[in-house]
Amino acid sequence: MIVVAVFLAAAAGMTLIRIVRGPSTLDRIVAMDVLLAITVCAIAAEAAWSRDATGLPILLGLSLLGAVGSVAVARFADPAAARKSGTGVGES
Amino acid sequence: MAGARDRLVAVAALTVVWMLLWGVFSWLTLAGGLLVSVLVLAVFPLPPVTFAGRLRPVGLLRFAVRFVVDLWVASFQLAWTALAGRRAPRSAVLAVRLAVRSDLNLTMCAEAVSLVPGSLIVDLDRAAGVLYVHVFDVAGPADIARFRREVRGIERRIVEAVGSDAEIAVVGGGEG
Amino acid sequence: MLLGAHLVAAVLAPVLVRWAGPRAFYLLATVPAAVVGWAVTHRSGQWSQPWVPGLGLSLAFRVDTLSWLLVLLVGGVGALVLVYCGSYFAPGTEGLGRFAAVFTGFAGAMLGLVVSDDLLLMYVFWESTTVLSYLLIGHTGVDRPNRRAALQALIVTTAGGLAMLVGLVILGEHAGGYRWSQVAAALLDGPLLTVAVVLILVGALSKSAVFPFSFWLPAAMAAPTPVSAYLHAAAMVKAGVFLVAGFAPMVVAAGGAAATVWRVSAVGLGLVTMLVGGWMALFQNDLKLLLAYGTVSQLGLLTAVLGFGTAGTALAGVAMVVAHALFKAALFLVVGVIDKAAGTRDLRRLDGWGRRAPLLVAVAVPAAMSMAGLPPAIGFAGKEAVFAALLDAGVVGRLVLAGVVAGSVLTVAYTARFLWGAFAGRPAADDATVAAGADGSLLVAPAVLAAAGVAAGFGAQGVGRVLSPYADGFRGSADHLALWHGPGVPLVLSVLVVAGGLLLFRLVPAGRSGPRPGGRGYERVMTGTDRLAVEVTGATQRGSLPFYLALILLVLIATAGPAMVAGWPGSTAVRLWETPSHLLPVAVLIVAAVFAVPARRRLTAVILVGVTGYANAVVFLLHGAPDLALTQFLVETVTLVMVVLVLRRLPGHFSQRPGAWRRRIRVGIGVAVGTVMAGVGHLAVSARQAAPVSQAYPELVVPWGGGHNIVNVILVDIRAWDTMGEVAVLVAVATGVASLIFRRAGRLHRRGPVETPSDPPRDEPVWLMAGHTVEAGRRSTMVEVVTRLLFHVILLLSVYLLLTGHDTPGGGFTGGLVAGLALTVRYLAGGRYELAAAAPVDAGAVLGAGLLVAVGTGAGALVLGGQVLQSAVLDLHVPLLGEVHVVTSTLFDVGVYLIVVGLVLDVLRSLGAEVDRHAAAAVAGEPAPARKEELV
Amino acid sequence: MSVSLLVAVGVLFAAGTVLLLERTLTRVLLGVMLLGNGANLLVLAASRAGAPPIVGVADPERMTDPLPQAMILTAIVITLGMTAFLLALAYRSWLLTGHDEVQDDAEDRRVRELADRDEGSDAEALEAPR
Amino acid sequence: MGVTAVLDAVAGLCLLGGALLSLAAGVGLLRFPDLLSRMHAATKPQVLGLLLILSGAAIRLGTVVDITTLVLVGVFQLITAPVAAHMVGRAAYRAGLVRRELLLVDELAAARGREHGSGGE
Amino acid sequence: MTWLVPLPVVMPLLGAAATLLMFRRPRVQRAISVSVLTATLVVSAALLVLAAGGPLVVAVGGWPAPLGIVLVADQLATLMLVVSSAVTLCVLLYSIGQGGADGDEEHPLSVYHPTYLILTAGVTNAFLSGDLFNLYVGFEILLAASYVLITLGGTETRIRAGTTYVVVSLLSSVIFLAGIGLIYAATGTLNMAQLVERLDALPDGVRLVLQGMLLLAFGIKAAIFPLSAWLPDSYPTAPAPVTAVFAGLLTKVGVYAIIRTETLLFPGGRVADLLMVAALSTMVVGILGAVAQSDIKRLLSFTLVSHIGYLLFGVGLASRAGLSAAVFYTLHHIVVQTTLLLVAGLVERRGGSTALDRLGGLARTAPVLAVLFLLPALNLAGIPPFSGFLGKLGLIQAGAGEGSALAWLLVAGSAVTSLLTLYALARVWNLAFWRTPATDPAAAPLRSSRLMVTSTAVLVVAGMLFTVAAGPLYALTDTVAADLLARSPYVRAVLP
Ligand code: NA
Ligand code: NA
Repeated sequence: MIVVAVFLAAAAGMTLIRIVRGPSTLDRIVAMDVLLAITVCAIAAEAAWSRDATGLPILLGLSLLGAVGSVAVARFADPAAARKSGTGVGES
Repeated sequence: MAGARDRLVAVAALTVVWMLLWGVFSWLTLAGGLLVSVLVLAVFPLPPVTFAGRLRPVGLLRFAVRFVVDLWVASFQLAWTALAGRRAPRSAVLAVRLAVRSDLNLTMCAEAVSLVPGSLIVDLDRAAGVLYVHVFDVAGPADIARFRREVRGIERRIVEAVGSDAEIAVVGGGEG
Repeated sequence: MLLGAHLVAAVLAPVLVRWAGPRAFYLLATVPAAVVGWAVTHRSGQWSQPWVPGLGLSLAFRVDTLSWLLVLLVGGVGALVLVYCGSYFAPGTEGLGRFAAVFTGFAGAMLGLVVSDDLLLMYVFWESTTVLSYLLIGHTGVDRPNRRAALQALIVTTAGGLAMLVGLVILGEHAGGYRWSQVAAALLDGPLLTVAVVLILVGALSKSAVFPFSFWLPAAMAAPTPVSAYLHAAAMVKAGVFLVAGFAPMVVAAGGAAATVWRVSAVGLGLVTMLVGGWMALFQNDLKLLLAYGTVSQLGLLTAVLGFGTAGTALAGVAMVVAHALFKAALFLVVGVIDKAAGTRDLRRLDGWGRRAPLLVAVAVPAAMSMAGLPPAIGFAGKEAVFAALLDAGVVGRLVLAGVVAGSVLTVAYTARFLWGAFAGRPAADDATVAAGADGSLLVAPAVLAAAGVAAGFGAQGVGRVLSPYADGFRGSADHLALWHGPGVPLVLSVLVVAGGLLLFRLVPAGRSGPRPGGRGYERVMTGTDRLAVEVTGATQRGSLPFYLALILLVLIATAGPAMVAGWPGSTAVRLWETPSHLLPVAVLIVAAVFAVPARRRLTAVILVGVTGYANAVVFLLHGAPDLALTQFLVETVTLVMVVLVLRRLPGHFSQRPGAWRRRIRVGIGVAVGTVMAGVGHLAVSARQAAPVSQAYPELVVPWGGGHNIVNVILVDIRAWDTMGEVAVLVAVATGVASLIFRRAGRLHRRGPVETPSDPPRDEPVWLMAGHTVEAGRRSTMVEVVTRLLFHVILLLSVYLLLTGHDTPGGGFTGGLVAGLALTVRYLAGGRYELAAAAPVDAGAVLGAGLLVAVGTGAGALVLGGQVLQSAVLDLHVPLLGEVHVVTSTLFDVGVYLIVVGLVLDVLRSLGAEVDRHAAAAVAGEPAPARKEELV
Repeated sequence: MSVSLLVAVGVLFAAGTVLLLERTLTRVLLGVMLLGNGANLLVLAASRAGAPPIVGVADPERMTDPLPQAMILTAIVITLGMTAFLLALAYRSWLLTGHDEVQDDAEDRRVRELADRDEGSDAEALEAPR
Repeated sequence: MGVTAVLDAVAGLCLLGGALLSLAAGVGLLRFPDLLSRMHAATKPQVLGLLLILSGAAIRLGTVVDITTLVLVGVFQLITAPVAAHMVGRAAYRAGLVRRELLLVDELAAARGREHGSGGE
Repeated sequence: MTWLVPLPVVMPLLGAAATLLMFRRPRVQRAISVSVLTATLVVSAALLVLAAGGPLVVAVGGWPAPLGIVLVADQLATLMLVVSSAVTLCVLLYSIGQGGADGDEEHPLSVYHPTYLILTAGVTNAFLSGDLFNLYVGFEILLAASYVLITLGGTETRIRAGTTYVVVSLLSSVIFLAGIGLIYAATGTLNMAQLVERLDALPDGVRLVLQGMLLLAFGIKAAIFPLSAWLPDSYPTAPAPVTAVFAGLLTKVGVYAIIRTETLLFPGGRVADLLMVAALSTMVVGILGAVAQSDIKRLLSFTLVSHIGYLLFGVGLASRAGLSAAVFYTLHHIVVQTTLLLVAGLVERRGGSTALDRLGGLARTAPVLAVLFLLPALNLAGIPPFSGFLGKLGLIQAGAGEGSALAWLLVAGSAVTSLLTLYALARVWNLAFWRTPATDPAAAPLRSSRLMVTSTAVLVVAGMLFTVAAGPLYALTDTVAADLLARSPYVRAVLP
């Protein structure tokens, strides 16, 4: 179990690095998605470990709605204008 | 009458979800599920989903098994690439034209293709029924051709699992 | 009492004046006349009624010799001046009604002042006279000098008054009461008494325009002449004299340092004032100003004499009070007559009025003789008595006498100048317009006053007898008052004074323009105050939000920091972590928070802050708070969407960061705040001794609250009152968001679904209600289909969370958030038309309905006889379905659910749809700020 | 209270403070959010970690204190509302001025300038003697 | 007894595999050169990883109530993850965040070029 | 009769819900608001009468103290309730008279009514709450509503000013919340009556920290120097009725919280000197600010800050006389400050501005307005016989009774502040009411409706009533002060 925790922790750490480093907002969004997925994993793993199901409703919420944030960002990314001004998603 | 069928399907599907949420299979849950589903559908109406096909257990199973296998294989390939792989693998953006042009089919294929590692839907063209897929780790034209085949295979299995007879005919004809 | 009559009269005055014009003054004059009538028949009396016992303030009145005398003067002079006003003002003069009201009110206040038995009540009237005199001096306020003089008088006398108030409080608090008798009976001693005495004296001197407060009085001559006559002869300034006279017996009897200070100040300053005022009067060309300086001088004399504190000086002093009131009022009124007739008060331009108006001279001369201290007027008797009393008062007395004599010389001199200036000379031949002379009716009042002065002179012995009870309050005995004492030193002095005065008058050149009213000190103090105000305000009121916040945080550091260090527990068992698994989310949280600070892109910062939020949620979960975790996850998602909705319009980068040192300061403050908060957190937790109240909850929630999830039972039952307030907060902010975004208030209706999308193209399968309205480039079939499939599922989940919350994590908040996110998904997939189609209701109505349900549930319990927000648990047996467990607090949760949905819907309508519309309008050419950068 | 939570509280407050002291309203908003999270954690720290406070699932002895949770939940939702409002404020500010920076108060600046020039107040100037 | 132990072991393996895949995702996210590659790394091992961990949890928890919930979680994740990936991927492609030199073929560019005349890339 | 206790909160909230549902029908909204606030006033008055027999305590939801939330209607709370609901009612009438309907950008009524009612509910909740966290919620309610009201119409100045207000308030809320968290951490309870005993048991250092946090949070809301500078920057820009009700009430809620917590939770005057120093600097800096202003609304905002110093002075003395005077002065100040700002609104409509350099001659052109300004202005300046004088007198007496050097300094400071208040207001009179303006006001004056003038006049008269009824009122505040100092009546009522 410790191994599981360490793996997940390492994954989270690397994801966090990507969030901090970017370089683009979409990179960060992707990384945040991954972080949420890792969180889901961690919660489920914790539930499995402790045989405690109280966290499961959280998983329902996360799995159904966790992506809404990144969809919102992606939805309002305006590539045309971004390209025009030269300061779009790709900039760090 | 098609509308009524669609609505019944919707209520049934939602009731199933409701019962799964509660995890209790009792008359009370069933009644509650029916009530809430009807209520939700009445308060927030949406255009009915016209589901022309029907569920085919064999096709469904075949799709599921193949999907899981694909998932495993591709996942570990990708994981391997990530953990130990070379730097900067090449990729490609491919256009794949589907045989059945319904939105539902388009979406289900897109979902399935997306879920299988190594491919990502970059765009889709509903009028032409084309998926634009970003494919990871492509070495050459052979890979490209293989990939197109894979996508069509996925489509066929999906249609065989849930499609109407007419659609199955289309896929069957389009194969090859 | 008669005070009430004054009040009523004052209130009615404007009405009367409007109705009867200046003749109303005659009617008003009956009120003070009635006072005189009362005083003639009653020599003493008292009446009291508690007012504010908690402050020792009572409506206590009493009349003794001193106050009786002043009642007489205040009422008599008041009545006469009002009569004078009746002829003085032309009908239709602007602001006459107001003037009449204020004047009558002033007379009443003055009356109240002298008959108050309660020192605080006296202060009440004292300040009333100040304020009313401000209004009288300012008059119509059109002229700048009037306004300035009024303000000056107000500030100076109020300043003195406040000092006096403090002095009075010192005495009263010691004595345990504020009656004159109480204070006198339990007089304080020691240095505090000295302080009190000085403070009271400051009040008295400022009111009486004694040095160094003299300057306001001459300036106040800007007021209409009747005002000057009353305020500055009989009324306002006499208040100070009255106070000196009132306190003198007490203080002098107390002896010690206080008495010495009292004597030195009152007498010394009084003499200085007398001399300086007299000297200034001598050089005035404006008759009114001349009289005003004369008043200053006389008030100095009165203060010195009354403050001296022997029986003799006391009697002489009150006699002089009578004299001064009579002659000064008369003379002012005479000047008014001249001014009105001649159109000027400048003695250089007045010529030959003695011949033109012999009656006027007949009135003026006796009054002037009283002023100069010539027989047979009361002024002579008074002055003689002063000389005599001072002669009897040892070395100090003689020293004072020397001053008084010198002052008297000046008095004679300026009196001469007055008479000469007003009446001497030959009339100019062409001056026909004013030749009619003075209006006879105007002369009634001054004539009566002058006659009274002479009559009092002849009846000096009677006056003395009547006033002597006052002098009995002092040690020693007073000579009786008389017009003729026989030859003696006082008479010699009187002769010398007259001679010297006339000589001095001859020496002063006539046409020299006199010195202007002083008050440079006052000016300096006031401009200094103003400058100080500007400097202090400029230094503290920076107008900068970061500055204010930094100040608050510094106060936090400065107060909590040292207290924390002081209270640091000696030894506590500190755990490194709650559980080891805490460390991961905590680490993520820390890293994200730290990197959020320097981020230059808005979205980067937003995402990093979002990550801290998610990490926080995990901490909650690990801590044993699944409800919190669920809520935090959902809230964080909703927040991210909201932020993105706004940020899509804002520039992508933050503008320039502040300079390095500013940044360092900020970081410094931040680190300090963080340290302090963590420190106090440790401190508080280690101080815990008692078990928390929540320990009782686990066994109560099921039987009382009908639920297993304690947190939810707390929210909807145990502390539902909090939740009710919290949803009110949400309703308010939702309303606010809409009011900020919908540019015109009328467009608030757009919170409702006013827009109906166009029909979708025929040939296309329809997934959403308005999916086709999204511009082609942004549409995605995949998104539309999935939204279509999942929308109802999400709603189902929200209902599930709502219903199950009482027993497992969930509840109205989370349910509402999920439902709100369902709407968000619709909006993201199909745009603003889709949102309108998804929720065809007004967001405000949803909020209102939710609030109604939530609060109504609470109120319903009240109506049903329970406690507000009390819940009931019902276990029903339904055939076929089995046991149904219903808790009424679920209904409350439904209200909460609706409000949260309403909030999200409102935000989507505002920050989503309406901002879309702004953007579309901007594209269409409506002027809007240009976007410099895009969102991502 | 454990050191890890203390540190988290401290960092959240520190970072929140620095952002709060900025002029850009977006940053201020983020600062408020961080401070809110910090305060929530501080409240949470009043209780020891334990089992979720759900009767029947966990032993009451092992349960963590539910009362701070209720407080935090209220605070979270209130902060959500405030965030929405601040965002609207930032947007409105941008709409009107083209940026979301908090400017200094104009009246205060005027008084400050008077102070710098060693002058009296405007009101005083109006009635100054001539 | 034996059954429980076996189930626990299976569950443990599932968890371990899931964690490993998550780790791989993290590594890929960090190592891959451009956004789209990183997205492959990020979203895909996640799907299987998540499913594995959910299965592990289902085995460990073992009650109907929890299993149904976990099934729903899995299904929801399978449906929503591709949508998010699609939206981000589309935005990335349109924003030009694709490293062209790494692309062997770009049929979308060709299609867009046809559509917009010379306007495309 | 305890069922009456929650009504001052519940009724406005129900009213808010109803007005939200009726948002398209301004007339109905008005009718609802007026009747709800009238009912609140009546209930408050009834509670005041009932509270004379001892505090009325309600355990909300039937959860007995200290388990749940209690509402405590003691004499202090009910006094505040009566005065505040009277003031809110008058201001409501004034704003209705001011008119403005949807479509008028400055005064969107469909937002105004619900928000105003929520504000009222927040204020009453803060007064009634016997639970520390619920006090926080009460504050949040009134703050949230105030954020909306202060930015009403969304003009540039209002946004700028509103931002300052909102952000500072948010910081104070964070500090308050953290303070509550710490108090709970240290004591395990939120019930104020129970906190009495549990806080007493804490080590001094910890108590001091907790006290400091709460004082800081309330000090910001009450606008105590140096936490006060935000106020004059934000209040004056809002619509007149909003400024009026903010100035009159919101800071007083902070003061109320200070009085309540300092006497009940942290007695013993450990920070008395600190409070006194703060009081002095608040008075002096505030009034100097007023002197430096040339706009009536801003000037009044500074006098507001300054006079908070008076209240703090009384609290700092921590004696019965001091508290009694502070409570009395608080009640007085609510009414008079509100009145003056309403008058400022009338002035703005009559003269087109509140800037002194643009006004003039109002005493001649608008004599009624002149009277309406003069009386409360004198009252504020503490001119007898008005209530401002009585309150100030009480404070000076209490200060003299205490007799320490600092107390004497404050007595002097009070006197100076009073004088400068008079100076500032007299200057307003000189310039705006007496002086003939150099130029004609550019904008045609807006007519003030009869309702506006009447409601202002009612408040002016209410201010006078404080003088007439000062005897019984002061006796009441005296018993309030005694109860506050004794603490036991409160504790016994809540935890029998
Ligand atoms: Na209950
Ligand atoms: Na707040």
